[in-house]
Amino acid sequence: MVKVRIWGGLRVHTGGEAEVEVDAQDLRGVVAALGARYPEMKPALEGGVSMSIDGRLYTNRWFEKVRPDSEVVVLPRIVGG
Amino acid sequence: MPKDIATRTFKQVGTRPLRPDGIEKVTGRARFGADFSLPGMLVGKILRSPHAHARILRIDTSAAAALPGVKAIVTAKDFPEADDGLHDIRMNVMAREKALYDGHAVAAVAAVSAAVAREALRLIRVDYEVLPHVTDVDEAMKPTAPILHPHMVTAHESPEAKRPTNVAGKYEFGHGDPEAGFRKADHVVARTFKVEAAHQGYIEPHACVANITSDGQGDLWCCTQGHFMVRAISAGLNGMDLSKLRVTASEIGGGFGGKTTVYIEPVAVALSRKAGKPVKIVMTRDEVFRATGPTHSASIDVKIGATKDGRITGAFAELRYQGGAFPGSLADMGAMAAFACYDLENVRSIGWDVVTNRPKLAAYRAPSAPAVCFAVESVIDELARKMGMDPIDFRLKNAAREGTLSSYGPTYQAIGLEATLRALKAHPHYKAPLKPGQGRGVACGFWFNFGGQTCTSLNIGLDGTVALSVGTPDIGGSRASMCLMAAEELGIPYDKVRCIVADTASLGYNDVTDGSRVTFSSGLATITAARNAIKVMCARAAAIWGIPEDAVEWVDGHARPTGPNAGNFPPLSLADIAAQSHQTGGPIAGHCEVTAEGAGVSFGAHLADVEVDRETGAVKVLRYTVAQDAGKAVHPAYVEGQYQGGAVQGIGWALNEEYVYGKDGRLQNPGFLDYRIPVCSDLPMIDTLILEIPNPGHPYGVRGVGETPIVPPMATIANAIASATGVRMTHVPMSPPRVLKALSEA
Amino acid sequence: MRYEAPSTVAAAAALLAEPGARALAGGSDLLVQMKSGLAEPEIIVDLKRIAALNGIRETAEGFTIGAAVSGAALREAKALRAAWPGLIDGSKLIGSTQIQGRATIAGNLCNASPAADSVPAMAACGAVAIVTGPKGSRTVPVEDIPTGPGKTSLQKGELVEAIRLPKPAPRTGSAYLRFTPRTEMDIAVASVGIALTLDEGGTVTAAKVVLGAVGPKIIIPEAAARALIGTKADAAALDALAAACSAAATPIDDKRGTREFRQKVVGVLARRAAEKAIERAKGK
Amino acid sequence: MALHVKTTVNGDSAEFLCEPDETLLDALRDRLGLTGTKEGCGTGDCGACSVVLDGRLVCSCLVLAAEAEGRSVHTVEGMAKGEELTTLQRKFLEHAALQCGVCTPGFLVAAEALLNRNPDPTEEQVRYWLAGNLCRCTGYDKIVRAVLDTAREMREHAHA
Repeated sequence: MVKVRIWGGLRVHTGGEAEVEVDAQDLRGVVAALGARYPEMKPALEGGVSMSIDGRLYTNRWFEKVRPDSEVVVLPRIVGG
Repeated sequence: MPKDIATRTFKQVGTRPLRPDGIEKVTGRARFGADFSLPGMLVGKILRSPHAHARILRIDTSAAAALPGVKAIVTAKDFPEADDGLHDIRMNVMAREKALYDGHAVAAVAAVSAAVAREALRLIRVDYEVLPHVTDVDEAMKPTAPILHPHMVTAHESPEAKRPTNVAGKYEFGHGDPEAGFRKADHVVARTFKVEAAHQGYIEPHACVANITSDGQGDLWCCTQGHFMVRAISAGLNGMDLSKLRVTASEIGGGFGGKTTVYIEPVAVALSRKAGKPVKIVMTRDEVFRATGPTHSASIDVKIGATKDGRITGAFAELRYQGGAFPGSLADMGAMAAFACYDLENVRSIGWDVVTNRPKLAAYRAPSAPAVCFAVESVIDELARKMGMDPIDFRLKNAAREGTLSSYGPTYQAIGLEATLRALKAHPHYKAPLKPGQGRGVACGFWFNFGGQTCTSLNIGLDGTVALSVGTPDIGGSRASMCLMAAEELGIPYDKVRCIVADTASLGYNDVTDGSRVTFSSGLATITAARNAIKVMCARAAAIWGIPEDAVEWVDGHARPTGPNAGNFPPLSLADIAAQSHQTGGPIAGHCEVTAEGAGVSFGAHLADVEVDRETGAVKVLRYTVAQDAGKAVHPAYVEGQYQGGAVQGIGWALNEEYVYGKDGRLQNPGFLDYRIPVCSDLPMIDTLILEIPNPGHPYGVRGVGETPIVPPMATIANAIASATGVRMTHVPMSPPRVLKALSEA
Repeated sequence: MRYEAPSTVAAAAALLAEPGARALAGGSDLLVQMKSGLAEPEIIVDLKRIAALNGIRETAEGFTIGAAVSGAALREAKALRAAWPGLIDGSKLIGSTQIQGRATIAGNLCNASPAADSVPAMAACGAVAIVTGPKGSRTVPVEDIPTGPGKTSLQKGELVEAIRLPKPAPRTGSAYLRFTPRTEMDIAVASVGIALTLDEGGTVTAAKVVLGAVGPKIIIPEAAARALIGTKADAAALDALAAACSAAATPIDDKRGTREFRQKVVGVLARRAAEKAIERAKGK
Repeated sequence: MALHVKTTVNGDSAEFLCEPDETLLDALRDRLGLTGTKEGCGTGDCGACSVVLDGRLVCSCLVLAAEAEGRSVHTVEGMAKGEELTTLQRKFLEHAALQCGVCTPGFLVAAEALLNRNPDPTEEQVRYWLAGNLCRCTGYDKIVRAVLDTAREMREHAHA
């Protein structure tokens, strides 16, 4: 299990929880687990999110590993100019 | 972190060679978007709504179609709806049921000349039902506001809020309890700020040439920050197969985020296919201002409390951003960036994404961060003044550092904010004397930066020179940086490498040139491609020598035998190996396809001296210094250029740049005369301090540098004005009428 | 549409009498208007091929500036610059270096923008326009040419052939100041042209104060001139001047500035312009 | 009705047909294929279309093509002689005075016109002369340095 911190806007779907625990080995697993538990969160997750693992930002990597002690944060998709 | 980054000495990276595209650009031979032509080419022009908000009842193109010389006309009907994720952009490229802003495209023609095309536009009759409009963000949020999209509800908001609204989304970040933090504070400052929308203001208007045949194949040339993105959207909107549309990026005359999307390209494709001829569309400046992406405009509340010894106890910000007629004002990014510079126990930021009757927002350099930085850094400055603390010391005391839990969620790795602030404090500028009427301001800023999908190909010629193909348009000298990194890695001279931006058929997909990503991502891919080519060359040398591949190493541009059993062979240079390549297994190339991650966040701090004319409200910038962490400056002259250019764009926004809408919802200043970007005589030299705190996510330690420089200037100038006058400006731009009004009310 | 480049003033006047004809001097307004669709002339009458309109003539009475003389050429005319520096202050602010290479003060006058930079300067210096038309020539004070935004008192077929300025009386100084948000490339938000003459003791004996961009056309407030005349332009007189200018201004709110701002700033500019004119009158 | 215009461009005689309302900029680009001169605004506000017409720096977007009859036009294409760049062009490269480069032709033509007139301009003179040329990438710093350095080198060569 890994603790996943989610941004405020999505907390409306978790009953206000800022951090939830999911069973996942990589970023794809994190997204899948969140979507399965909170179907209303799915559109936001599928619309594209960025993820941070231990302070490093990922935008497109399904297979990046997460460990039980990883700091995982789900963020809106980072954009740039 | 690769062990060698911090200690590695570079031979070429960090030098300042001339750029490979330089001579073309100083002789007028470089071909920008509008410089392409094809035989038999038609001129395309677009009819735009004069109304801010209107239902389109009927479009009658019959008279235009009958005009001799008109070869094709398209309207929204030519871009049928599909469930393909392109809904908003399809509607922005060509208005459907409603025109949503002054300048929204409603029809387009292709004709034998510009004059005929213009005449044809006049002959297209559009019946509008004019609707009430709204262009201000606070007005648009009111329950009584005209609604742009009847089906829009607020995303990420509790179910009871689900009624038609202009509020597309709510985003919230932070940790702790700001209210509890304020109770612990000795000083609390709360203010509301307004920031008007700015335009990227690239000098080159959007331009493209499409040449599409009736079977849905063809070519598109255009000025863009991302030709793969142009291909995806243009093919998507026209129902074409991706691979049948080849897009070639021309030289690009500035973008700053404004060319990360499409406006005219799908229209040119549609017209060309319909007309059976090449079609060129070039926007006028008026169209650029009315119809392409400016930034959000914003209304922001900030409240920060601190103890008298200078420790921030609580911080709160609420951001209301309008991003034009479609969701995506980037209030989410703004809310994330709001307090990213600080190590805070109690922090919350809320962002509201709002739609109004204005053109759809496009990214502009660190999109969303400058406005909120203006608000937050103004309050930080006011607090420092209140407690009599040096503004840099106050920031240092609360600065985010490695291990800080950021306000937006992740815990920071190694970051350069403290070093940047210290460098600025040690700079002679910080201690230089000021005259009466002058003031000095400081502010710091943050941007995320990212990597993204990247594909690079490096081909070694028989003569030992290198042709490098990247898929990221060069917007500010990146080809020079790519050549430097390839040369460094291969151990050959810089001028033995030529870098080009390859078309969409010649390379795998590349994300857009944005997010300060190119030197980082394409650089990483170039280094990897070079390393892959080196592997091939080592294998060839091993075969030539008849020794195992792992007994060959690459040093200073040569393959050398290494290890106890390798034998004693004279080293083979890259040119030696290349010259024999046709006999040793064929062409030598290195490729890299990667999703680059680990771009590393970026911090900068700016320092400005200004003089305020108290009788007219005019603000003159006397001196300006930028300090920013570059990770590693590959070509320092172009890093300085990014710092200087970004700072000056920020200064322009701070002082004069704004979208002015009339009561009729029409843009009042769609030209460079009244949309006032800084001119040469407005400015001093811009001093730069490049810090190099290596990014562990890049083989050379590179961090993106392009965006962060626009983040601090508005706050820096505001703080300098406060220092000069004692008056706190809360509305950007701080134009003379606003400054004079604030002075007279003080 | 036709393009004509006559070689005489008479031929130009005849062409301008035709329907839809527009005079082209520097073109820096006309071409912009054509591009935006504001002007759709049927005949463009290029005045620059008329030799008589291309020079600056100095006589004992004054200076005659041909309608086709560019701002850049005007700045290079040393005697004119020495006599009426206020005129040059105004003309050189019309646009960039590039615009200076084309734009003319006669064109600036006939374009009739309330914010035209050279017009308050010309009017303060006592300039008159030589107007030629089908019925011959007449002389008109420049302040009587524009009648409102984009409108002039010129009759069909008439053109401004030249601008004429007198020789300044001894100890005369002139200046023009405008306010713009940027240092260059802007339209005046408020502006003031001043010309004044001192006696040997430094008392102002004559003054003309002209305000730009604070009304539908230039404003010449008598009270402003009266505030200076008979004084040594001391602080009290300058304050009175500023107050008179602010009071006379009738500006609007628009994208370039607020009413309140223009009213305030026009007074500030008047004071500063007067100080500059006085320095010049004193030969500093 | 199309007009037949005979003119001189960069020292060579040139002729073209144009519409009466066609600008010199459009004629240079579309009739003569000289696309080095750029259109940034079409209203004289950005300087990207700067050319020298009979010795005067102008915006070619505000000149009718027909006005070029019998006159002499100098554009960015007329600066380098064969392989040899002018000092100004070289200094723009050495100082990294361009990023995207679309404003560069206009800046070069304008700065050359300044240096022809004033071989020793101050920084302020350079800044005001070039105020009609907009650059959005560089913040002008390196452009001003390149022009000042060109003036310095040209003066040194003149004295040598």
